[in-house]
Amino acid sequence: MVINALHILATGLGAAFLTGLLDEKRNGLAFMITLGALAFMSAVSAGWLVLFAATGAHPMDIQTAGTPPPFAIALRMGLAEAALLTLINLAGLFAAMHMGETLLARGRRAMAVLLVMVMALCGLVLTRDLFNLFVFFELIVIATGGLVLLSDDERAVSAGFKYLIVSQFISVLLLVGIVFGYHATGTLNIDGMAEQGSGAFALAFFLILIAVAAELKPFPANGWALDIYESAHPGFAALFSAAAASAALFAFDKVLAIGGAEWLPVATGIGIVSFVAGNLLALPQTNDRRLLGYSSIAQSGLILVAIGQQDILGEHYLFIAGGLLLSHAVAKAGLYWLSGFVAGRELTDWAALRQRPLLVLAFVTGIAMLSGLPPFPGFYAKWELVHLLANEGRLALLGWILFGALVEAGYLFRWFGYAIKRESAHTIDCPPDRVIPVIAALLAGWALGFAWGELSGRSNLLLVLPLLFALAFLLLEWAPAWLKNTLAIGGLSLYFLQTWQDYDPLRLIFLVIFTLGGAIIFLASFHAHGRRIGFYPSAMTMFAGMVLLLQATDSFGFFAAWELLTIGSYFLILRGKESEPHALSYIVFSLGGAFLILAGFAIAAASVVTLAPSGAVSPAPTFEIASLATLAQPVAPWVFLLLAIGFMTKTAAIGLHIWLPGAHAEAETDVSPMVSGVLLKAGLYGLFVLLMSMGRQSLYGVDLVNLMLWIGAITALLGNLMAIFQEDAKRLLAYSSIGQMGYALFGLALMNHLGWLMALMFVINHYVYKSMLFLSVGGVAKRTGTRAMYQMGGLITLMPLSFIATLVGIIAMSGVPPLSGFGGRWIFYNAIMDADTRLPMVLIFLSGPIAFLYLFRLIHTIFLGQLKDEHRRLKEAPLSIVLPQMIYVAILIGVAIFPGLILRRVDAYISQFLPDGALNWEGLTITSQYGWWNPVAIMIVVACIFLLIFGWLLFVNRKAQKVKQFNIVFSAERPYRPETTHFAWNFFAPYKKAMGFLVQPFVTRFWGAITDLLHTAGDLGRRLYNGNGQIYAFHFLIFVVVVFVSQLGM
Amino acid sequence: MRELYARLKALYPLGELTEQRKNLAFVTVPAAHLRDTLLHLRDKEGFTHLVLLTAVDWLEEGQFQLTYLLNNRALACDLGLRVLIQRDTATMESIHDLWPTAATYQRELREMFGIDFPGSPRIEEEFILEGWNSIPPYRRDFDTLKYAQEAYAERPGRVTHDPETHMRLQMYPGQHPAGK
Amino acid sequence: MTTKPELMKRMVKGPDGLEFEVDPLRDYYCEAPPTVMPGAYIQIVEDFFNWARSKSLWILGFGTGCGAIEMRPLMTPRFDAYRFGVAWRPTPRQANLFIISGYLSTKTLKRAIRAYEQMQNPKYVIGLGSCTINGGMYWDSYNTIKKLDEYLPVDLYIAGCMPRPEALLAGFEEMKKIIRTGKAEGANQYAENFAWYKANQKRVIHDWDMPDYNW
Amino acid sequence: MDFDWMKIPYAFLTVFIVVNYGFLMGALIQKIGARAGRRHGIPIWQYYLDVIKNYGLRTSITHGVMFYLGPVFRLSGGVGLLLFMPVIYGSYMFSNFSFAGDLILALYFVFFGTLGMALGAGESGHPHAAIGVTRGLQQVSMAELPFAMAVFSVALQYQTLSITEIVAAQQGGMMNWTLFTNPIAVAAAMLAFLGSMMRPPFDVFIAPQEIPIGPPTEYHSSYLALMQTNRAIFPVAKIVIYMNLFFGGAGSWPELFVKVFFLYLFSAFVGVCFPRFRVEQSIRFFLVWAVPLGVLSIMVV
Repeated sequence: MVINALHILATGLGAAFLTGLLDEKRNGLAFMITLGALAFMSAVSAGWLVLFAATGAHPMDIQTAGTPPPFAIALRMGLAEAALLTLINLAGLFAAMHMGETLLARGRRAMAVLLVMVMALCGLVLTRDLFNLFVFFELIVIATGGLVLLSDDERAVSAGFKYLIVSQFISVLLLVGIVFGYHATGTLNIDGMAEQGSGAFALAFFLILIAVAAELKPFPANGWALDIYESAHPGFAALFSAAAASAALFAFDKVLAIGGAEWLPVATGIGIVSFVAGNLLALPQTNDRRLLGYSSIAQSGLILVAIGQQDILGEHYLFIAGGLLLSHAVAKAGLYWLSGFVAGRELTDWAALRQRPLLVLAFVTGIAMLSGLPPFPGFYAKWELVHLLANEGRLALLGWILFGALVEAGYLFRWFGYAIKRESAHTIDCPPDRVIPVIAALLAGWALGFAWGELSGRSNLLLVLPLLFALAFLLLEWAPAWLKNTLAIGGLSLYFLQTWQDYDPLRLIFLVIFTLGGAIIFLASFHAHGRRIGFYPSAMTMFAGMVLLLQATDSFGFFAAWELLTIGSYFLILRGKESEPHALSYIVFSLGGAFLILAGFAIAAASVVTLAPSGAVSPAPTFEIASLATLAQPVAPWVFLLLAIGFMTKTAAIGLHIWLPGAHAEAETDVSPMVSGVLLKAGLYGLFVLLMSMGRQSLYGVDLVNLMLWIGAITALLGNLMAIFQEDAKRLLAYSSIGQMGYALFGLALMNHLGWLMALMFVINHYVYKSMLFLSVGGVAKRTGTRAMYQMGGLITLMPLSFIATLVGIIAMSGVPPLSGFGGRWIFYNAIMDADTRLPMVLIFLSGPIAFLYLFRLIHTIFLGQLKDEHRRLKEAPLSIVLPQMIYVAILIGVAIFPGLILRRVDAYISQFLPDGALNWEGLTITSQYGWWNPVAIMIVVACIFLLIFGWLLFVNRKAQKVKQFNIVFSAERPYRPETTHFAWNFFAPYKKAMGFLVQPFVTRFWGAITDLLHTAGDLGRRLYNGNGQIYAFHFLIFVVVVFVSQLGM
Repeated sequence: MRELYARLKALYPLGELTEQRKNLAFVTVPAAHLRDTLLHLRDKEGFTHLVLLTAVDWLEEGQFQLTYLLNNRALACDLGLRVLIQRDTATMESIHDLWPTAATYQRELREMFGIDFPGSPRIEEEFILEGWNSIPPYRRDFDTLKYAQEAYAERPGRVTHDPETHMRLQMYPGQHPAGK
Repeated sequence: MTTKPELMKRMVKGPDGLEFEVDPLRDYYCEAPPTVMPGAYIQIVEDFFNWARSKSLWILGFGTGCGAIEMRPLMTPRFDAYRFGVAWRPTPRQANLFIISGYLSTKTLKRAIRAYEQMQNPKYVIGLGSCTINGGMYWDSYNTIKKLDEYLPVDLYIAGCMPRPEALLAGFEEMKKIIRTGKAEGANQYAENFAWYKANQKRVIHDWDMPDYNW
Repeated sequence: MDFDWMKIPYAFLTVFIVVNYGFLMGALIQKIGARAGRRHGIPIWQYYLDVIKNYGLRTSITHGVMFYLGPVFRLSGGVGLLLFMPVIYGSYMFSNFSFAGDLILALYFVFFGTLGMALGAGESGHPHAAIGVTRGLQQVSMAELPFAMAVFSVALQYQTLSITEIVAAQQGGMMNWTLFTNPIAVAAAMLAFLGSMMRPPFDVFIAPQEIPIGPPTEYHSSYLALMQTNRAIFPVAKIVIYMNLFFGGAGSWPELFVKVFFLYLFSAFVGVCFPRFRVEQSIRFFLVWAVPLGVLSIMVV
C-alpha cells in the first residue's frame, strides 16, 4: 500500500521545521532527521513509482482541501510524477549525504533549507495549480540562494546574489502572467486553464511560459546559472542540475499544456538553440563544473526539444523525454558528486580518478549516459526521437540535434581522455558518505539502462549474451590478465562453435574474423602481466558489438551493435601510451559516422515502415535491414549516401581517414591488430550490407557507386603514398591499412561478381597479414623500445621468426606469387575487365607498386641493414606474440594453396546478387571468363625452381665464409658506426620530390579548421558571460524579446 | 700599396714593406699586433679573403715565419703579413674566429711544423698523416731520407745518377764529362 | 698504437636496461684469417678455370696514384681494352685484378690493403710504374712505400714513369699468360705468408685501425 | 593430377636455349653499343667466360641467409617468369608451365626476383645496396604504371587475359599486331619498357661510380654468376611478354630471336643516345609522357 503523496510535502516541510526547533548543538540529530526525512520521502515516491510501473494505474488527483479545483489546490500523482519524485528525493538524499560534512558544519538551518528545497521541487512536480507553482518556484529560488552559500568558493556569494536578482525578474513576469491568466479564465488550475485554451490570454500565457522557460536556464539567459554550477558545492550543484532542472522541465511541460500545440514550436526553438549553443560553449571550457553546467543547459535544451515535439512523439513522449531527462539527471548528479573527489578544477585534474577504477567506471558511465550511448536510456530515447523526427520530415531539427550531440560527445570524451591519460598530482580519498552517492548514480544509470531496454519493446541490450559476457569482465577485474585472457579466447571460440551454422557464407567469413580472428590476436595478449584493468571489458565490448552486428537483422540491432563496437574500440585505443588525441579523433569521427547512419536509418524507416497511428502500442520504427532494398526513388539515394559515408568513416576512406593513423599506431601491441585487422572489417561489412540491399543509386545524375569507386581508388593511392613517407613502423602500417581499405572499397564499388569476391579476399587477407605485421612490428617495437624504423636495423638474426612473419606478410600483401596476395590481384584484374568505368583503375595500378615501396622499407629498415650497438643482445619477441604470427604464416600459405576452401562458397553465395562472372572451380585450376589461375601448380613450380637453384648454389658456394656486419666494401674505407651506415631515414626522398604534392595534409588542415571554427564559436559565446549580474538580466530581457518576436512571427 | 703601408704604419709597429709585384707585398708584424692588423685589414681596408696561411722554418734563426696572405678582391691586390715566432715554443694565437678557413690551415701547420694554435677547432686531430710518429716532417731538422731508409723497405740495386752526367753518357757515349 | 674511438670497447645499455660490452673489432668484423684455397681437384678443370680467368680480367676501379691516368685511355676507342676481356668493376668484391697505379703513400696503402683483402681468391696484383718497384722519384719521401711486394703479393710489374697504355696492354697479355700457366697464386701466397705481410704492413702503418684481415 | 612429365625436359630445353641466346644477344648488343663509340667491344662469348670465371672463384663470403638466398630468388624469378609463359606460340613443347596461370601471373611474378634480390642486398648491410634498391623501386613503381595500363588496354581489346589468346588474335599478318591495332597502348608500354631495362637514361640505381653498382655491390663469385645467368634470361623473358602482347608473338624460335633482339636493341639504342636521369626526373618523365598515353589507351580501346 502506498502512502499519500501529500506526505512527501508534509514530511519535507515538517522535518525542516523540526530541525529548526532543535538545539543549535544537536547538529548530528538534525542531520539524522534530514536524512531520515529524505529517505522517507524517497521511499514514498518509490512506492508510487512501483505502483504505477507495476499496475499501469491511471494518474491520481489529490485534492488538498477536499474540494476539486478551482476551489482548492490539486496535486496529481502519475507515473511520470512518481519517477521524477523518486529522482528528486533520492538526489536530495544523496546530495545531503554527499554534503554531510558541510551541512554538519553549517548547522541545522542549512539542513532545513535543503529540506525545503527538495520539498519545493517535489511540490513543483506535483502541483496542478499555477499560483502554487509560483510559490514553489519562489521557495526554490530562496532555498537555492541559501544553499549556494554552502560552498567554500567565494564567488558563490555573488553567484547567489545574481541568481536572486534574475529570479526576481522571472518571478515578476510569472506573477503578472498568472494574474492576467486568472483574470481571463477565472481559475488557477492548470487543467482548468488548459480546457479554456490560451487564445484568450496569449500575452499572459506568454509571460507565464517564458518565466518557466527561464527557470530552465536556456541560452543565452543562463549566465547566473553557470556561475552557480561553477561555484556551488558539488553536492548542491548535482541537486541543482539533476533535480531542479528536471522539476522545472516538468513544470514547463505542465504549463505548456495550457498553451496547446501552437506553443510547441517555442519550446522546440528555445530547446534546440540551447542544446547547440550550450554544447558549443562547453567545447572550449577547461573548468570541469562549468563544463558540466553548460552541458546541463544543453541537455535541458534537448529535453525541451522533446517537449516541443510532443505532438509527433505520441505515446513515445514519456519514453523519450523521460529517457533523456533521467539519464541526464542521473549522469549529471553522478558527475557533480564525482567532481567532489577531484581537488583541482581543471579538466586534467580528473586524472586523479585513475587511482580508483570504480570511480573511473562511474565517470565513464556518466559520460556514456550524457552522450546517449548504448545501453543507456538516452540511446533508446535518441533512437526514437530521431526516427519520429525523420518520419515527420523535420530533418533540419534532426540535423541540429545530431550535430549538438556530436559536439557534446567531443568534449565529454576529450575530458575522459584527459582523465585516463594525463597526470595529476592530487590524491583521492574515498569517505563512504561521498562514495555511496556516486555508486548510487552508477547503479541507477545501469538500472535505467535496463529499464529503458525493457520499455523499448525491442531487444534489451543488457540482456544480449555477448554484451553481458563483455560486461561480466567488469566484475572480473580483480583477476590476473592470463585468466581473463583465457576466458576471452574461450568465449570467442565458443561463440563461434555455437553459432557458425546460422550464417550464410558471407557473414560466416566475417564471423570467423570477428571471433576466431579475435581469439588468435588474444593469444598475443598473454604477454601482458598484472591485471590489465579496463582492457578486457573494452575489448570484449568491441567484439560483442561486432558479433551483434552480424546477428542484427533490423536497423535497431545493427545500429546498437555499431555503437557498441565503436565505444569498445575507443576504450581500447585510448589505452595506448600517446593515444589520447588520436582516440578522441577516433571517437568523434566514429560517432559522427554513426550519427549519419542513424539519420540514414531514420529517414529510411520513414519510408519503409508506416508508423502505427497513435494509440496502438507498437515499437517505434525499426525495419529489416534487407528492406532497404524496397526504398523508393527520392529517399533511397539520400539514405544510401548517409549510410555509405557512415560506413566509410569506419573504413577510413580518404577525407575521413585522419583518425586512423594515430589511433592504430599509438595503440598497444595487441590492440593494433584488433582495431586494424578486425575492426576495420566492420565498416566493410556495413558496406557489403548496404550494397547488397540497395545496389546502385544515383543522385542528381551522379552514380553514387561510381563515386565510391573513385573514392576507393584515391584512398588506395593516397593511403599507400602516405605510408611510404612514414618513419614510424606502426604508422606506416596504419596508413597502409587506409590504402588496403581503399582497395576493398574499390572492389565493392565495382559492383560486379569478381569485384565483391576481391573485396572479400581483401577482407581475409588484410586481416591475416595486417594482424601479423602489426604483431611482428609490435614485438620488435617492444624489444627495441622504439617505433622509428631508422633506429632499428639488422634484427634478422636476432628475431628470425618476426622476420619470417614480416617477409611472408609483405610477399602476400604485395601480391607476388606464390602467396595468397596474388589471388587478390588476379581476381582484381578479372574484375576490372567487367567494369564500366576505367579511369579509377589507373590509380589502383599505381598504388600497387607504391605498396611495394613501403613494404620493402618496412622489412629492410627493421630487419636488414646494420644492427645497432644497443640491440646486439635483443631476444626474439615473446612467444605469445610470435605464436599468433606463426599461425598467420600457416594460414597465409594455406589460403595461398587452397583459396577455394573459403572463396568457393562465397563465390556461390555472391551469385545470388550478381550472377554474372562467377568463377569456375573445377580441379585445381580456377577459371574466370578471361583467364585462369592454378595456385597449387604455381606453388609447386616455384618451389621446384627455387630449390633447384638453391641446391646448385649450395653446391658451388659450399665454402662461403660467414662475415659480420662491417665486412662490407666501403670505398676502401670502413664503416664508422652502425647508425651512420644504416640507410633508412627519409628512405624515399626522390619520391617526395616528385610526388610530394599529393601528400600535403589538406584533409588534416580541413578538419583542423572545422575544429578551430567550433572552438572559436564557443569562445565568442563565452564572452557573453562576463560575470556581471546586470548584463545577465539584460540577457534575460533579450531572450524574452526574441522569443516573443519570433512567436509573433510564427 | 705604399699608401696602405703608410696608413698601417701609423697604427701598428710594422716592419719594412717588401713589394714583390705591384699588387703583391709583404710586411712583418709583431705577433702581438697580428690580430689587430688583420681585423683592420679585413674590416677597414677590404682585405676580406684569407688566401693562405703557411710557415717557413728558419732553423738557423730559431724562428718560424708565419705568412698570412690576404686578398683585396676590389683592388685585386694581395698583402702578406709575416709573423716571426720562437721556434722552441712554436705557439701562435688562432685566428679561426676571423676566417673559419684558418682552422684548416692551422691544423696543417700543427701537423707538419708542430706549431700550436690553442683554441683552434679540431686542432688536436690528425690532418693528413695517419699515425705519424716522428718529429713534424716539414721541420728542417727532420731528415726525410734517413727516415725513409729506416721506415720503408728498399729494393736492393737501386742506383742514383746525376741527371746531367747520366744523360750526357746516354747521348754522347765515350765523351768526357763536360768542362773537364 | 692508438685505437680510434669508434673501435674502442664500449659499455652499451640495451632497451631492456641490460648493460653489456661491445667490442667493435670482435663484434662488427669477422676475425677469421685467410686460408690457402686449393684449386679444383681435377687439374683439367682448374686449367679450364684458369683459361676463363685469363679471359675475364675484372680490374678494380681504384686509382692509387698518378698512374691511374694511364688506365683511362684503355677504355677509349684508341686502345679498347674491353676486346681483350678486360673490364673495370667498381667494387672489390667483383674485381680480381688490382692495379696499383703508381706511388702508394702509407695512407693509401692502408686502403689498398683493405680493397685487396676484400677481393676474392684468386686475385692478382699488377704494380704499375717505377714507384711501386723501388720508390721511383719518391725514393726519399717520408710517407711513401718503395717496394710494393713487401706488402702485397705482386704478380707483375710494369715499369716506366709512367708506362704508356700500350705497355699496360702488353702487361695484361703477360698477366694472362701467368694466369693460364697457373702461377698467379698471389692470394694463396698472401694467406701462406700472412704473418709476414701483416708485420710488414704494420711496420709502416702506425695507426692500424682495422681488423687484421678485411673480409 | 595428370601432369605431363615431359614438360620438365622441355622446360630445361627452353631455359637452355634462352640462356645461350641471352648471353650471345647481350654481348652482341654490347658490341653494337661499343661500335657506336667506335670501339670493337667485348668478344661475343665474353659473358660465358665471365660466368665461368665467377663460378671458378675459390672463395666467397656470406652476410646471412637472406643474402645467400637473394640471387636464388633473382634467378628463380627469371626462370619462373620464362616458364610461366607460352614462349613459342602454338608450340606445346615450349608452352611449359603456362597452365599455372595467365598474363597476370607473369606480370606479378616479375616482382618475385626483384623482391628477393632487394632483400638479399639489404642484408649485406651496405648502404649503397639499400640506396640502389630504393632508387630502383621508386623508378619502377612509376615505370610500371603505363605498362599496367597498356596491358589492361590490350586485355580489354582482346577480352582475355590469356597470353596465347592475345597472340592468337594478332596472327594473320603484321597489320594485326597490337602495335598497329592499338598503337597508343604500345607507345605507353614501350616507354615503360625503357624504364625497366636497367639502361640509360633510367639506370641511376646501379650508378657505378656513385653507389658502386647499387644492389649487387656486395655480390660476387657464384652469387654473381647466378645473377649474370638471370641477366641473360630475365630481359628475354620480359621482352617475350612485350612481344606477345604487342608484336604478334613468335611462332618459332628464329622469329622470337629476331623480335627479341630488335626490342632489346630499342632500349640499347635509347640508352646510348641519352644521358642518365635522376630518380625524380624519371618519375616525372613517366608521369608526364607515358602515363597520359596509358590513360588515353584505356579510354579509347
